[in-house]
Amino acid sequence: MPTVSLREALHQAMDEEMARDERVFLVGEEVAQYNGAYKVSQGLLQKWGPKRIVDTPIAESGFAGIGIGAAMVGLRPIVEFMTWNFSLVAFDQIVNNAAKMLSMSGGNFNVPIVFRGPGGAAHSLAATHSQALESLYAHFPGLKVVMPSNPKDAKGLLKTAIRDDNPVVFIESEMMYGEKGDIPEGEYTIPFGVGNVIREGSDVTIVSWSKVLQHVAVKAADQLANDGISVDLIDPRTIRPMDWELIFESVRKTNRLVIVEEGWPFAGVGAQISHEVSKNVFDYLDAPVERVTQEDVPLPYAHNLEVASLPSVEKVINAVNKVLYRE
Amino acid sequence: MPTVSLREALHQAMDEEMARDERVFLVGEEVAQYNGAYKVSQGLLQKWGPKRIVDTPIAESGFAGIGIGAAMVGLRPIVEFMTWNFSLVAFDQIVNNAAKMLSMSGGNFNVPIVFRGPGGAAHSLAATHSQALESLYAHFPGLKVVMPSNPKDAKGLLKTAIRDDNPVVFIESEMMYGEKGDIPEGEYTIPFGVGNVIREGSDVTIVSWSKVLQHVAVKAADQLANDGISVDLIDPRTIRPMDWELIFESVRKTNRLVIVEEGWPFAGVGAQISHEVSKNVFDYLDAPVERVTQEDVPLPYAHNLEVASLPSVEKVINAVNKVLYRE
Amino acid sequence: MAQSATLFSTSKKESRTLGLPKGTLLKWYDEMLLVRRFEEKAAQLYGMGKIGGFCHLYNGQEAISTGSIAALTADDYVITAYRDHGLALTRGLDPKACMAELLAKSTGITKGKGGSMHFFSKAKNFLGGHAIVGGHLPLAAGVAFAIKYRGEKKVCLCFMGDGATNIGEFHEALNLAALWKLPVVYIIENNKYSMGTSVERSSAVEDLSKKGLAYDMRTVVVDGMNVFEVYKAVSEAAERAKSTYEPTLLEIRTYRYRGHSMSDPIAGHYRTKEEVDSEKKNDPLSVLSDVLKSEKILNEEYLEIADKRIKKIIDEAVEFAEQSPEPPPEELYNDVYMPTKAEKD
Amino acid sequence: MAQSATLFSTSKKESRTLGLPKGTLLKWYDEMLLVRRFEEKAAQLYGMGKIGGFCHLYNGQEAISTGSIAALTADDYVITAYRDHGLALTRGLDPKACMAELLAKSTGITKGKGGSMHFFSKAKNFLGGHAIVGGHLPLAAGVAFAIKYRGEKKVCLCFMGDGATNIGEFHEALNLAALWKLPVVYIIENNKYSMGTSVERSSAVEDLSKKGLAYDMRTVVVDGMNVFEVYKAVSEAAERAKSTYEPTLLEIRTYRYRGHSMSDPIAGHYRTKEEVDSEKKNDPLSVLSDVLKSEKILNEEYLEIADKRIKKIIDEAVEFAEQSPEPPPEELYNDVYMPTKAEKD
Ligand SMILES: Cc1ncc(C[n+]2csc(CCOP(=O)(O)OP(=O)(O)O)c2C)c(N)n1
Ligand SMILES: Cc1ncc(C[n+]2csc(CCOP(=O)(O)OP(=O)(O)O)c2C)c(N)n1
Ligand SMILES: [Mg+2]
Ligand SMILES: [Mg+2]
Repeated sequence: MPTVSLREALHQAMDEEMARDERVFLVGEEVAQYNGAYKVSQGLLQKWGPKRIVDTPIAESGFAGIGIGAAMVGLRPIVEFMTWNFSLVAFDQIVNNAAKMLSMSGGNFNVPIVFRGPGGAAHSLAATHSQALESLYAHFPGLKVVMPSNPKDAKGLLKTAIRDDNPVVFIESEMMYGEKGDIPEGEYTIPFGVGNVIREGSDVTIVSWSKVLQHVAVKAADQLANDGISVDLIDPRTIRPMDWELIFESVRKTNRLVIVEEGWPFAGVGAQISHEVSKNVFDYLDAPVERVTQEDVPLPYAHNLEVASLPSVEKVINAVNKVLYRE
Repeated sequence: MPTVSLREALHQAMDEEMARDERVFLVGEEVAQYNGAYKVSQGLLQKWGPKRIVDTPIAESGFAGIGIGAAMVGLRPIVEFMTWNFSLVAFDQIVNNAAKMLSMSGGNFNVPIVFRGPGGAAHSLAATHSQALESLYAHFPGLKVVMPSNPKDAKGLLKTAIRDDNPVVFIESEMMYGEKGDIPEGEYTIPFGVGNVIREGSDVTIVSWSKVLQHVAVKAADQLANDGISVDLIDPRTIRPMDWELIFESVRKTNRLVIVEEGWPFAGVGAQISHEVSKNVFDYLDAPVERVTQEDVPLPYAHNLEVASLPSVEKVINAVNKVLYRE
Repeated sequence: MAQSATLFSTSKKESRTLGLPKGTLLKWYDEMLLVRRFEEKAAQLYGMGKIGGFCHLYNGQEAISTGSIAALTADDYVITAYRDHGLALTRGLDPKACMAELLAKSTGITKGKGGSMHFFSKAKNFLGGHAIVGGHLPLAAGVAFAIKYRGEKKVCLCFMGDGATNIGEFHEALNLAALWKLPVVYIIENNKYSMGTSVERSSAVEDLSKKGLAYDMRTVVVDGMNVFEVYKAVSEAAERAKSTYEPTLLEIRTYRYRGHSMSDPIAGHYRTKEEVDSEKKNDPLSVLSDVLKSEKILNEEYLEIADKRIKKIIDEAVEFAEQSPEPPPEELYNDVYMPTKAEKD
Repeated sequence: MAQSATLFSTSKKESRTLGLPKGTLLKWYDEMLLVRRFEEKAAQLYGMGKIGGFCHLYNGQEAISTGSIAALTADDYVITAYRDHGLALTRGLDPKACMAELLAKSTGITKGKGGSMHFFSKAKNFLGGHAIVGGHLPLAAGVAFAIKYRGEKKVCLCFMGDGATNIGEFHEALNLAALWKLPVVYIIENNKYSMGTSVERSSAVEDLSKKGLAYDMRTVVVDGMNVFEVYKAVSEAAERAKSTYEPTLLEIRTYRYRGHSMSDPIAGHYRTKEEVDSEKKNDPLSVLSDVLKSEKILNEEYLEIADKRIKKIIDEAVEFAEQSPEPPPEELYNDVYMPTKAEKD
């Protein structure tokens, strides 16, 4: 099995799909001549040319809308947001034009498009440039939301996203682009709505995704293991559709749930998971569901405050202790 | 006690605050010469003149941003969105510039501004024009979210919003503008974060707000009363800050909770309420929390489908029967 | 700085009817009359409570739909805002399906999903019907992007109101269309008002054609009450888009006879009855019929027959709509996601 | 169509130094040098890992901050994008507090909350430091709206990059400013690139001043390497705003010496080293010092002394920053909401 970085995995997915389907193209700021702000599209301009690797001015509504229009008439655009923070100026295009087109047109026009780029906090980028926005997009029927946590999933899920006939919000992590992992030889895809068990365990279920899964939840699970606590660690991989059965199954086994997410607490994805679990496996829960989220504040620049605001191993262990009623 | 419509109550609040504080002005599409798309600002241009009642072109980002800039240097703008659906093209201004300014500027600049207008579905306006967006805005720290359900609260809360030194998202309901209610004589305000018990009861708690509270939850509570089931019906009035203690107190008494909201289910406000209740009064819950929301689809034009998609008395009664384990 | 159309004056024998065949000219009249009557009927049914939601009528602007669509082939694309009945009918969407849509029936053009503001037809390359002002402008550039991507000889016509020229997406879409040379024609249907706000109260430049200067985009001002002028200008712009992939901005000056939507009175708030009446003196149907009369292409008798013929089409459309069933409850859950291979494996 | 500044050539004795007092001219040089050295130090500290996040340096654009701020009074307002160090320092924000901000200390200009991209000072009417491209353009119109609302004689200067002229908010803000006659001066700092994208690859008009035509807004093209030219143009525009409440658009042509941000190499991807070197021949500090030398206002010796004086300020700023404590943990929860009377009763 080849070992590649998350960046390379995403690059391979786009490159392979562009080879497979000439309707696929990439458009966004600095994706072509600059080889991508974070180098995910490195070399694609050279290989596929300016027709299919397209640099744009700073006009997110404009180029997101261009992608949607092109998708309505049969192309398969990949729209890169330099970061998802900048999708907020194109919000209407995504949640109205992309999400509702199939429904409003009574099935006349579907929008096979992928919006992708890094989400969440990097290092000291401050409030407007550090947002984890998955709960906003997952709120809208018509959109699918994908958040891979490793190179293998990233490649398989991005290929699936590009082939999907619906708009897909694909959220990566700048801080994981360089992180390596094994991927299968050759062609593969990973279906949406199928979660992954990262660690098998019996004492407590932890649900987490993307960066905080790898940087926080996995580390916490390992520390807890040394402490004799076995964690059933679940990566849903796609937020919408969500693999509810996998989560319910785990909670039926462990009777305890901690959700770890990077976003803000109020009406976050974790709130939905907490509700669904309480509702569907109520009788199995031996303790209230605990959530570890970003503090309910705009993220400051100062590193020490940033660290204090984001989910941490310590916060996760405290939450686990809570649901286990340990001191 | 005078009886006025919701429209008149909102009008009085703006008119009184404009008389009280000359820094207050109203800006938006058709608010002046046209007297408001829904006539909430009827007569204000005549009374206050074009300096303080300002018509704008169709440029939501532009005039929302103008409000924010004016607020930074000491004015107190009321920005009317013809409907909240159109705020989506100004989303970045609201969730970044308004919500984060105080924090990003290290306390240098606060943004005393009110964004207001009708939210949710009216009659057959179809997918892009029928959205209940409170969960999106409530997700962002730095914003306050207010959703009155009657003329008295609307007037008192809007006056509080205008006096608040922070950005306030004030969501009204087009379908309630004509609905009448008693309001106190003369000057009064209603603080944020203080909910209201609409019906006292002991069997089940229902939390709901704005239009669906009056059009659905109240009716359901009355029908259930005839059926011998007493509902403790709570109107939080403000979504952020939320009067958690009032809700917890009620659930400690009834041990059962149904949340009725107009928005979509995934990561909605109800998910947050469900989570907080499960977490904070877990041992008091005798049944899983039930939510009644809009169906998880873009709202269609056809009236019969629209009705089928939105919360209904029947859906609420079914949910109550569920938490009471009745057939 | 706005140049005027020249294609015909130069390349074709110039005549008041542009040397077009009689059949075409009569068809134009019928089309415009169909739109006029369809809207009148819609207003009536709305008044009877049979149509819900917002309903924005096209009366007064019929020369634009007919003159523009006449310049296209079936392969070209059309996209517009919520005031879409006229363009949809003229593009060939079935009046029955359109009327059924207004009545929210399952036989409607979008099965009752979109309503008046969201007419769509894949078969006719009619890409909507869009209700967020300016939101469809980038989509049009995207359609043109796809045309160029495939190397096709097609054009996308994108219609918008005067008010839409003040929103950010106008700027982003036109800059991108000009920068990338995309085969799109942006058509401003300048009917003098965005809802109750006149152009001079909403745009820093009252001459909207000046907005083309910020993109070095060829811009033409057109008399929207004269179907021949519209046809000439759109034909040239479409031809140019197909042969050079260059976009054009057309400011077509017209007038809205009805209120902004059904809830808005025809006059009072922001314009006088006198203004409306004087504008109506320049009615696009009369302008056309007068030319055709003086050219002996039609006569009073023809007009009466046409009226009957169109009335029959409308009556049949209403009957079809009235008798169609409303969408079945399960329809609510269709068309939210398109089932895809990707999900099935 | 871009007119050139005339206020001074007409109303004042024209001289290469505009008849400005020696003290002012020397202060200008010191200001520009302070910015240059501050940025060089910031680059160094960034390289040492003492500064985090994004850091966009102002090297090469110093004539714009000095020439513009010199045209203002303390009551006027300044707002800009994330490339804000130069304007902040020139506006009088304490170098110590600015350096401490970069080092994320509690003594920073925003207590470590905003960092490099978000300098703010209420005392100096410095309204940021904004990191979403174009997002602050409407804010500037709002500040100008407030000035006019109160009938004050003030102006708001709003700085943006060339890339920001392609986003929708540019269109909305300039249309509103021109339509409502707001006392704002929109200043494009055209440094030829938005990140790695040249103006000709991002704007349909390479002459950015053409964008003013869409708003009938007075527009002037200015040499951004010559502080006198900048001062003249901004003074005229500010004067005009204060006396007539009319907005102006200035396209000030300049050049960015460093990469877009610290992670972007100075040359390679999108511009050659040769290009950068030849642009540097026209360095704004040299342009100023050469004039002052030939006018015998300063000499080599002065330059050496000034260098030392500025170096000392920078060193003290760094020392202050290094020795300041990081923000206390509880600071995380401050400044999220402003406690208000409304909530307390
Ligand atoms: C972004 C947005 N803001 C506001 C509205 C409400 N609205 C619908 S139509 C309209 C006026 C549009 O006028 P114009 O563009 O001239 O088109 P016309 O109605 O004259 O055809 C407004 C303000 C909207 N639909 N979208
Ligand atoms: C809406 C938005 N899109 C993208 C970005 C990422 N970004 C930051 S700066 C920049 C380039 C801006 O160039 P320009 O406006 O010319 O200013 P300069 O950096 O040259 O001073 C980009 C694309 C952003 N901050 N905001
Ligand atoms: Mg109009
Ligand atoms: Mg630049």
